Amino acid sequence: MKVVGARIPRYDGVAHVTGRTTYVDDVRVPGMLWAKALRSPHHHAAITKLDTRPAAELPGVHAVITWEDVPLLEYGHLSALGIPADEPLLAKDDVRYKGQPIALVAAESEELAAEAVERIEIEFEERPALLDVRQAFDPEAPKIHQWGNWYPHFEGGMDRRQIRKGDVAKAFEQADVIVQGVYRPAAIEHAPLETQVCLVVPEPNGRLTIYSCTQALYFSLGVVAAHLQVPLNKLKIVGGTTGGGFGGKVDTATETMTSLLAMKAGRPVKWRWTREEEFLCSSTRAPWHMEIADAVTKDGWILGRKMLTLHDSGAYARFSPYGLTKHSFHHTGAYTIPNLEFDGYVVFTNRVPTTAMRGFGVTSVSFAVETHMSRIADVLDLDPYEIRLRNANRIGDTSPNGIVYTDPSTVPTIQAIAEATGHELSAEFRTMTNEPRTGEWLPEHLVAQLGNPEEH
Amino acid sequence: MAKHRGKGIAAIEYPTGMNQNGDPSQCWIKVKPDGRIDVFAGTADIGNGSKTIQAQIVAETIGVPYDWITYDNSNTDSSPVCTGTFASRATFVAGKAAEKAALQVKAKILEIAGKELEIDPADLEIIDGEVVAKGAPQTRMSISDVAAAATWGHGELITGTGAQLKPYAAIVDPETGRVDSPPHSAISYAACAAEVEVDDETGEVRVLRLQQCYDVGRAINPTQVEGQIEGGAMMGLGLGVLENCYPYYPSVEHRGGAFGSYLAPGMEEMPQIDTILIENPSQDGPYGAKGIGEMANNPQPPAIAAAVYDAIGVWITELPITPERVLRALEEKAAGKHEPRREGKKVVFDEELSVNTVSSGGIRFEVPA
Amino acid sequence: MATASLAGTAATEVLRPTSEAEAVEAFGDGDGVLVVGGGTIVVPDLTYRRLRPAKALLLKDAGLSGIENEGGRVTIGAATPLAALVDLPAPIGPCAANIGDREIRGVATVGGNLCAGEGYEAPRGDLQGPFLAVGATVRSAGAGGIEEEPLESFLERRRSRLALSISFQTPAAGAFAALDRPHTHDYTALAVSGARGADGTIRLAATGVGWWGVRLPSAEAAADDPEAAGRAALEDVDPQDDALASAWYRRKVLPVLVRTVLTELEGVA
Amino acid sequence: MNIVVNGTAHAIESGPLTPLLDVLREELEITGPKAGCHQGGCGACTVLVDGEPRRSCLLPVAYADGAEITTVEGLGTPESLAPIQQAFVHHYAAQCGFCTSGMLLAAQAYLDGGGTDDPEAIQEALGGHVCRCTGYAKIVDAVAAAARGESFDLTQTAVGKYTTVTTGGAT
Repeated sequence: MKVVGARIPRYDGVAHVTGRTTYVDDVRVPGMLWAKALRSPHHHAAITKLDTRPAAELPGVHAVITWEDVPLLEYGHLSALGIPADEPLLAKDDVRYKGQPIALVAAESEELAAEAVERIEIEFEERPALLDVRQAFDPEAPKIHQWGNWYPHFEGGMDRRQIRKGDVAKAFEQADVIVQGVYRPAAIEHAPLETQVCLVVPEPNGRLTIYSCTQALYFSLGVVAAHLQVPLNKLKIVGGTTGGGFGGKVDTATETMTSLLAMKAGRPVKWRWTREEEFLCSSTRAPWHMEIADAVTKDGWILGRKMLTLHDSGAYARFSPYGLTKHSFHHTGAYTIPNLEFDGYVVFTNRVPTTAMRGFGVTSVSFAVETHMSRIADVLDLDPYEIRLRNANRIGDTSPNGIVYTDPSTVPTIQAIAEATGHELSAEFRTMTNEPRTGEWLPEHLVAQLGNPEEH
Repeated sequence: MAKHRGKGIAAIEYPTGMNQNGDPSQCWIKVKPDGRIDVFAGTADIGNGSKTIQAQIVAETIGVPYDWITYDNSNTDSSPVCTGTFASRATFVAGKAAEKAALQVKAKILEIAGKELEIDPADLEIIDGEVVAKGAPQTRMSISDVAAAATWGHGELITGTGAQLKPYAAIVDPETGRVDSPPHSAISYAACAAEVEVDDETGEVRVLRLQQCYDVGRAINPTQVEGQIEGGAMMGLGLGVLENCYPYYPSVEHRGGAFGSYLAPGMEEMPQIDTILIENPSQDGPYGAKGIGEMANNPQPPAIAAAVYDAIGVWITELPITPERVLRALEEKAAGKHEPRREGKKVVFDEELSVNTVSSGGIRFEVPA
Repeated sequence: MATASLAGTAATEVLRPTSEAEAVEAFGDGDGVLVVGGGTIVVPDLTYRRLRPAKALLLKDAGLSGIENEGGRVTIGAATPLAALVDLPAPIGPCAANIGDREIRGVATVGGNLCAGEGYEAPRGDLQGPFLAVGATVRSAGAGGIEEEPLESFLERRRSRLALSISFQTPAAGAFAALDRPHTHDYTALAVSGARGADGTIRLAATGVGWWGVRLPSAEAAADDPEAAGRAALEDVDPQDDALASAWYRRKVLPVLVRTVLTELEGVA
Repeated sequence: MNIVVNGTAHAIESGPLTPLLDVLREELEITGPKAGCHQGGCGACTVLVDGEPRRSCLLPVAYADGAEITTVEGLGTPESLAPIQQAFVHHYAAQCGFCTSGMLLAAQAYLDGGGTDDPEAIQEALGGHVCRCTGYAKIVDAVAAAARGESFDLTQTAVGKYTTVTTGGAT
């Protein structure tokens, strides 16, 4: 093999370093209009009045859209998986986060569009906001979502993602020590250097050409087609070159609304978010609340785990149910724990909806599980490398949801780091492998969880 | 009044492709009359380098030089379905589709060449852009000639398509979370050691060094893998000690609306980053590759948290580990309030953060004694 | 012609004086006039429509740039870029070097920094601290004509004045301490400047603990004992929360920086 | 107002307060400089103004009146890359590429000023530029290599300075 494994330069490297790569904002078409959005100034409020006429009447304004202009107002990020939708493309009766789009204007210049937005007459009746996921379940918590304060549509009508494996009660009974902790990673802005942007050109044949920074051309194609209620051949998404994404550009944040403006104006329209909009109005990585209790033996075997996760979804569901499920499947980290009881909730709050970001669903649980592991090692006065190696995933072990591991590398990666850092491992940990468990590596509590890797 | 150093370790795993599958990627390839190869796929390159990776896979699979490949992912008219560039799937899933399409192209080239050379295609192979008879290397035909023969002689288009899909793994048991088929077809692993320096008066944490090992399955392009890992390391450093959309979470006050008030890592925070790649091949990925793009920012925060504990003896489990959180934790420690509660065999940390403290009558986290 | 600028500047009258006298006249009483020094603070505010001035006064060609040193008395023109200050003695040089990056320092001006927008979400005027510490005076124009006054009083009314120059006597010793966070990206959360005059008097000032730079008179009074001075400094400030740091944290760290500065001053003969 | 961009003179119609970035991108349709923030915070718009690196989003075009501007398009062409552009290709210093043109011009100014391969000096010179993809390591390597006057193989990328590859399976 010569090409695979070779250090070939980027396919688009020369274009990047000469400024020739064409990003969406670099596309030039004649007659283009600029879009600007009216966004909610409140975290939670009813919309009591909305009059866009003063904006529409401004000379140079060619289109104004509100929720009334959207053929299918609610289409969820996970609708393709049969999961119901909860978020209107443009706010209708109420706003549930500061920055939520309510109306858009397309005008001859960006300045004029901004001026037109300022002319829209709107009134609100503020409502109490819910911000702390831990208080969402309290009887006196404000009700902020049509489905209740947490997502109720998991399989079987469940209001939470559950994992049950083995016998947790027995594990905690047998434990020498139970270590309990709480872990709370923060909301993170994707902050790609290219902000959200799209340009929609109505074509003479009735199609729309959508220049998009999406990370997912076909996913966005489906989302726009659904909102517009048109077949896929009415739309052409042009993209494939994105100025950074990190998960935030799977949201299809601009394409549909800009398409509606272009259709209404009959002219090309560009909507480019400012950096401030990107920071304050675009979706973020979710903040998570995780509580872990581990049943541990004094020599460092983890017999069982109980875990509660509250996933701060922000105002709407978006991808959060997917993210929480992924989170639950990986809540044992790189280790094999045979007895599990996991409960996770997607909780709504009055902040910008959270979405996928690099490591979606797992970055959070990796932080929780690994910090917890270090704590357990400290509480038991054990070597932090060796307690990890002891519990490491091995070939033939099973995941929280019963999948058999076929190529786990917890063992060699930790051994490599031990060697690199000069951390001395005792002989048994230095020489162990990821091969199926036998002998001292197969204590009684791990026998029942074993699966057959050949059947995977 | 001092700076303290500490070390920490973390080990992680991460799935490749969408968690429950059901996420197709497709590729189609056509060969020009001179043998040069056009690849069409719908995979957005968000900087991850998927254009390069898929072009490499196609060149390797067919057996032609890399610079014979043009790659077009520019629009949904010419490119077939790709669910998208997320879930670390651009190499693992979309790259596999490219490999499959390339295998079809290779078979078609050998079929046409077989007709021209009057040799069973099974007895032909492709080496460096030439079709060569196995065991009789003097019998050969360039792919350019094969493509010309297909176009002008046989009236055929050399083309290939490939689609990669693992069917959606439905959760059949909402009680236990069990699925009806394996939801992730490869898992990648990594370990990370962090070294930090903590100023116990200002609370500032500096990450001095990150040593990381990733099982990448197969490094299709080692430089691009390093690029993902180094970039991920800085993003992980941001998660660990800098970045926060809501500095007063759960409050929404004082959000930063500029790079001046949202602390994305800068060049001056860059620690020494050492990267070790292990190639433990996956069963399903192209050439054994796994996906490591996303996980690259996962191991640093817990390694940093453990290193901070090693340095100053306090556990900070709310991210990021800001100077303020360091000072507050040190103050609690000095007041004897940082120790976990011990009750029987229970060792309970962070009670002030728990739902058991903060919720009133809503939700509880019950742990058997 | 296409324009991507959000700024509503088409209606703004742009004034481009070519001398100090022209600048003073153009500024008048300052009513409705936006002064553009280097533009690093006000241009984004124009772009984001937070400023929509009737008039904009561009200082670049007004001849207000330059540094003069006459027997230790240093005078800096208001339109002097920060890059020209980085080699000045502490606390001014190190503070200037800590602002933005090379590109920002190349255009941002002393006057713009002294007149920076107030408050915790805005970029602070980092140089206010060191200039307070060296007892600088500001020469400015506006209603009532050209006046020279101590920086303290100028800061109170800086939004209605056109800064022309700032002067100070080079201190016998100076020191500057700021939080060691990634400064090229974030605004300064907290910094302390100190200077010892020829007569041995110590002056201290801070930025990041109030709406603009403040003197720390209580700390100065206790300057003989750096620890005590650090604690005393808390009496002089009223910090608030912002995106970078809380009031709690600022109060916690201010004494550390005051002590650091005083200790450094002690060490400088 | 008049400016010279990459050797070509242009009469400017935009208002004097219009940021140079918007003049370049929208009036002159020179799109190499990127609008990453319009706040001066990211460096994606950096160009050379009379040889000095400047955030073009912060500079009213009136302040560039009469100046010679160099954008990434003026550094080198695909057929004839400047050494710093070659260094970025060889060292894989660009991923998504959106920060790259600003980064390149800051690097060019650093090199023009006699910058060395000292990593700390490079970090100081380029430290105001945000890159969210690379983690900066390969950017620093590229600038250092260019400062050393190395020549660059554009058919393959450099081996990472601190990388070990263990091939052939883990167990």
